[in-house]
Amino acid sequence: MKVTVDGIQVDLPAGTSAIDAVFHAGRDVPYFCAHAYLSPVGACRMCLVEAGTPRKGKDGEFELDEATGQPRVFWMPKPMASCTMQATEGMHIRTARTSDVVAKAQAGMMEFTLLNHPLDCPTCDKGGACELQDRAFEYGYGASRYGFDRRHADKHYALSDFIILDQERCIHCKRCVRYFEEVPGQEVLDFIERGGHTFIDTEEGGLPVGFQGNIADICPVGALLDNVARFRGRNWEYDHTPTTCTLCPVGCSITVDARNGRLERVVAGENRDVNELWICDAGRFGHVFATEERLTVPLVRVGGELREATWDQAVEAMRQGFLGHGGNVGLYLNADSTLEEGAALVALAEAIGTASLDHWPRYAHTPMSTATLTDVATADAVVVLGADLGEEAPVVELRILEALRGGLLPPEFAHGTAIADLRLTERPSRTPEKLAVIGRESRLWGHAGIRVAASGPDALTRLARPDTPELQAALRLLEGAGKPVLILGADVLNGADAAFSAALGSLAGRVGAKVLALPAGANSRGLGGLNLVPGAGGMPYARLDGVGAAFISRLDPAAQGLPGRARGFTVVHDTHLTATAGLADVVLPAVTGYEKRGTTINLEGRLLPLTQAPLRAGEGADLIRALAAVAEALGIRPPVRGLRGAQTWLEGRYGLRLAELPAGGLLQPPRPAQDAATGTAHTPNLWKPRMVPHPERRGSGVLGREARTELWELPMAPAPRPGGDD
Amino acid sequence: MPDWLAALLITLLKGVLVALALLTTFAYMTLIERRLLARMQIRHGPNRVGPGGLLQPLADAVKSIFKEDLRVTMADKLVYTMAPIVAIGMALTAFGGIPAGPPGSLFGEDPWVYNLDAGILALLALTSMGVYGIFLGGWASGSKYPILGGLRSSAQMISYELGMGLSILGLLMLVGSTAFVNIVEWQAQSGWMLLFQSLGFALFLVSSFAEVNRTPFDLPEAEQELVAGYLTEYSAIKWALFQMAEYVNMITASAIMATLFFGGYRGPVFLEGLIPGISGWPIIWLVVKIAFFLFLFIWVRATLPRFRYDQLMRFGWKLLLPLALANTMMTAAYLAFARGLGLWPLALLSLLGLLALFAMSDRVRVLWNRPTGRPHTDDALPTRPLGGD
Amino acid sequence: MIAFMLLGALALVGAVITITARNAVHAALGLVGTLLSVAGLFASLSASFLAAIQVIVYAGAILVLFLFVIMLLNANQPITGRDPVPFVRELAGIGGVILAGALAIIAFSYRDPRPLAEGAGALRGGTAVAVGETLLTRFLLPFEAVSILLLVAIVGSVALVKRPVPQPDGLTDAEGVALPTESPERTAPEGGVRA
Amino acid sequence: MSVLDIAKGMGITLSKLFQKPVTVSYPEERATLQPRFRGRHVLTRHPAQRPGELGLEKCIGCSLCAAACPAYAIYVEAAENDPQHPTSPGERYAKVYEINMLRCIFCGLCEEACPTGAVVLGNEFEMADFRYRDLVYGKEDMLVGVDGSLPQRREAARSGKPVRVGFKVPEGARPELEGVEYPT
Repeated sequence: MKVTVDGIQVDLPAGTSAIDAVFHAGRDVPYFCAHAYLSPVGACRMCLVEAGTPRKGKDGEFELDEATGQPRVFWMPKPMASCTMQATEGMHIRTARTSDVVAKAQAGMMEFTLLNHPLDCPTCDKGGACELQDRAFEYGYGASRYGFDRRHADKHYALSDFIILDQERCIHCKRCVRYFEEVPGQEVLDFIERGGHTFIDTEEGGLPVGFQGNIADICPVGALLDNVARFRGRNWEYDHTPTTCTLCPVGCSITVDARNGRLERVVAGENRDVNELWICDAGRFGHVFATEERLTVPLVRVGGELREATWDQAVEAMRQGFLGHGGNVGLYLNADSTLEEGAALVALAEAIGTASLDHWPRYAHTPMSTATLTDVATADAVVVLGADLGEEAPVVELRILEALRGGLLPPEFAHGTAIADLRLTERPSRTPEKLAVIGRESRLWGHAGIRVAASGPDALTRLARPDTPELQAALRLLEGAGKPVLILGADVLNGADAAFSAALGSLAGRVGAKVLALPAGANSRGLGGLNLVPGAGGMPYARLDGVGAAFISRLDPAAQGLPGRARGFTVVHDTHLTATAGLADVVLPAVTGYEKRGTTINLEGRLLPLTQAPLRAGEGADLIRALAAVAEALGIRPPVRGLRGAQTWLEGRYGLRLAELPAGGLLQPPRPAQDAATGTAHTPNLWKPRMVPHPERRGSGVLGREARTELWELPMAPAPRPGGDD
Repeated sequence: MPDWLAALLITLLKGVLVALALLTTFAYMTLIERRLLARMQIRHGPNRVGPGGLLQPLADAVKSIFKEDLRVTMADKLVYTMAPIVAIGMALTAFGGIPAGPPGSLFGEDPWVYNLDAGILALLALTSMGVYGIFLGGWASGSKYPILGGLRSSAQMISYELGMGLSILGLLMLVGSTAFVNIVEWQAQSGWMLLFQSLGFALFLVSSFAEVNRTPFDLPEAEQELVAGYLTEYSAIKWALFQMAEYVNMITASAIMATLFFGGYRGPVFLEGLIPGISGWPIIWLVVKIAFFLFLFIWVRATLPRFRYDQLMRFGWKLLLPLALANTMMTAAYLAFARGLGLWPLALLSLLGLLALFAMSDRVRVLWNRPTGRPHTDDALPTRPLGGD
Repeated sequence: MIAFMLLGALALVGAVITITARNAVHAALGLVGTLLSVAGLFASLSASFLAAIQVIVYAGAILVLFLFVIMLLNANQPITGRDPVPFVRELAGIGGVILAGALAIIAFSYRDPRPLAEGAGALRGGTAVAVGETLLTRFLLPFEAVSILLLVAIVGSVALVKRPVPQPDGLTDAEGVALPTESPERTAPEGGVRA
Repeated sequence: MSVLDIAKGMGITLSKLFQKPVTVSYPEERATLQPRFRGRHVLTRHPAQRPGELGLEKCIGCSLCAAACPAYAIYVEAAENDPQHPTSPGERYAKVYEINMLRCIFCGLCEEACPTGAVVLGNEFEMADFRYRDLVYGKEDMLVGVDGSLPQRREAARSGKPVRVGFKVPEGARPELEGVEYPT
């Protein structure tokens, strides 16, 4: 299909919207309401273009222009909204660049849009990253001709704990309304009143928890704002670090916004294969732990009390503590650690000769996953078995809902994801009969056509040999589908073993289903692949009191009701003074997942890069460096001394090339998982207590004048007291 | 006490006294220069230390002495340390040969520290050694700007020493002696040498400015282009020694000019009519004349900008040296062929030469303002639009 | 006598430094020391005019020029590595032997230089008058010969240094483009900037 | 530049020698400044609602001054106003407003950038101090009504005398400097 935009001819697939044709040709059109993953509605009328098509005569041929011999273009009498107009064969499009009519129409639209806008950009958190600001600058007149009072409405009140609404700033693009209806399938927000009195609000008494934060991202103006990041900084002041979220195994792409070493905001990044453009509320708002009450220096127990120390003192204390334990040392790390950190730990364990190494959370046995998230989104039948997706992997829930909506993945153009996908419709019809949920009640039940209450690993056997009509319906759904996907959660995986894996394999093979077993931790799949589990005679994490000395990285067994100390000597490497750290002999400061470089493997086996955000972490060190300190204390040369060394180690042993990953990550072939008893069950819980933001606690990072400038003052003889005669 | 020991002690005492006098003069010279410059620029100048700023030299001295003595890594240590000592040593020594009065007028002793027959020649030799201080200081600093300053100063010194020496040849021919006392006494007999050698005096004055590195010839220490030239790497007392040498050289140059052209330690004879014997007062007259020339030095500094370096060299070689030669030839010719006419026609001749030079000064200027040997290629030069970039 | 011994020793020390110093500037300074010591010797012999001239001309001008060139060419680096001239050591050895032989011959065949006694007598006192008279009467011819030699040297060096002025091909000087004299429209104002 | 010109120049310098110097003996006498002289910043306030009260601060903590600052001398941290006792009109105010006077180049771009006219460059320039930390001026040092700079106020507190600024502005402070008065 040939389309001409401002004289540039582009070749496009049929069904493309005119706005995508314009952007594909490298031209620009302002727009507010269109959005890549939402249905086009033509609400804002900014994307006006002039369009014209050739006409076919009675003979079925294009009518030709006598002068040129080319097909004659019949221009539409008025500018058209390009986001809702489909480009057709031979269409001609003129943007504001070549058409004065369009330029004037767009400027006029901008004038209307700004008619009631309060223009409080200096106070608005969106200022600097505001689409309305940018487009008004690029396409507006610069001054309004309407001198009357502006409409007044409710300003800055909280829709929920996380979202602030300013009705005056709203330009009625309806993105937020469509988002809730189309993506998480929740009808909560809507336009109220009509005409100039229209405003956005909810009658539900708040917004549903789960995915509400995304509306702050997609709002083109400052009407819906992130309450956690409210007034924390201006958009141009943030250091933007694109990285990967490590709170759950999905591995969403996020951008970490930091200012002055404090993490102030997390916004979603786009990864078409993983999270599209949506992240969950925990990932967006649950970041406050990265800046609050952090451990910044090592602590050493002196006389029964933890005292601040230097790293040298900590290493010396560890040297004393490890004496006499020989190889009887346990090494435990959190399953959201990177592959490189895992490699460093495995290499050190081999150097010490200990079999007690473990990561947590994990399952004793994880069946092989073969499905990707794209498989989930395009499946024609999904059976969720024993999973509470809201706690385990929230974005998988969105991908399932995408499958119920028709499994339409937006096309890609030269400018990226299509801005207006005309196949998407407002208030889409869903097909709940394609989803079966077997397990405890969860948020997904509301969308499922088949709901079975079940628990434990026998849910699978019951599905294979259905004993109730609902289970029979679920099995029929699987058997009748072309591309079914079976999703397994913690409830069934906690008790899984090799027999379970075999039963699953036979069922999946029989119905032709792909399997997605949700890993317990963010990088459990990667760390399991490194065989980072207790070997013969080694103590698993749950029995770390069985080893003589233990090194525990960012785990809190004491808070889980597990033994919090090794028999003899305990080193804890953590970002906060947790209950376990309170029991330890030496506490080393750690860094959060936002401050790491490295690689993680998400639930579908995709390698995703982590980058380091500039956060103030004191003397906190990542696991690789902490393990180097441990190795020094043990008197051995650390086998892996840095990120590059860990990557070389991984490449040498597993052939993983981590140095240059493509932007969207790299899918790894599934690997058979290890068997190693855990000794305890994993209960998924997304929101950890430290992640809950307390606005009243989010004080200024600025200290008093004395403390603030002490660090960068020149060493001087005793500083003169203010007021003294210097 | 044997005679020779007494003579030695007295000479030593005189030397020490002269050195002290010179250094004190130097110290207050800095203050006076700063105050005068300030007043010529409608400012006050230093007036904070002591009454009217009178203790400023003391404060400066204390500061110079107690400042940290920098050690430059790339410096040639021995030469670096020796250079200021050479400079000040030569400067102080040079003054000792200037008579402050007739023989035996200082409590029965001669009012000079040493007396060489060579007189003015010995002084020229000593001052020509003074350039080593600057020159070696610049080289020994082991740094770029100082060595540039050193090179400049050596080239300048050589160039202007020639003109300086030649410009007094006429004078020496007239007197027939190089000893200062003889020159002064000759002037007491025949009138100030200024009258008979006005052209020579003008040349000598200009050369003196160049020799003591004063504006407009202070290129070795040009702040704008060379970051103070040979002084860049010096600090504290070594720096102060260089400054001392400059000012002592200034005083010496003033004294030489006074002695050679302005009757030296003798006052003007016509004042005898007012106060009999006034022209014979020792020392006073010399001091007055020195003070006048020092003021001239300051005055010129307050007025004239610095030469460009190529102008400086062209001025020295193309104007000063030929004129000095011409002056010598003229005087020699006069003495050889027209001695019988007395001295006044020579005075007239010299004055006419000077006036002609002044009258032609606009045309003569081309000599040092026009670069030679290179055709004007302005048209071929890449042009750049005016205004900043 | 004491002064003579002291100055002689200083002159020798300076000469040794001149030869042995690895740094060209130090060598030149050693030479300055020697020259100054010789000037001192002159002075101690009451030849103050000669002493002054020695200092002015040699120490004050010629060696300054030496140093100038050394510094300008940055030739003060220590000489290391192989000698650039072949057989320089051998040649130097031969020269040294010849010099030593000549010195020996002079020393052993020393006699009072009679023909110069007259000049020495005339120079007694060493004032400018005496020196001038001697040079321009008794030794006029050698004096003029030397001055002509110097003149030739100066002319020769100027000829060597002068850069050829490029001439347009096929044009005689008369036809060539004359260097523009100061044309009025080109005259920059006083202190005007010339790029 | 003939000799005559040199003589003329010498004559000028000599005549200036006898002229009265124009120098102001600064600490003893007040220096005369023009109103447009750019010195230490002042954070202005809106007019008070009732006499005797302090007006609301004009600064709304928008950080535009920090963005405009070429020397990165300004640091702003905003917070939400307490609706009962607002610090500034609107929802947002500057909780922390600091200017590092050591970095500041007094270019006035912050003043140009300010949408509310809150930060204005006053005429005070006497800020020399001994420690880095004392040259980071906060709101308490710059809000209108604060006389003198930090060292001057310290000296005044020590000696018990009011702050004496060392300059005068005969034409009075600029109109933008609401509520600021300088000696005339």
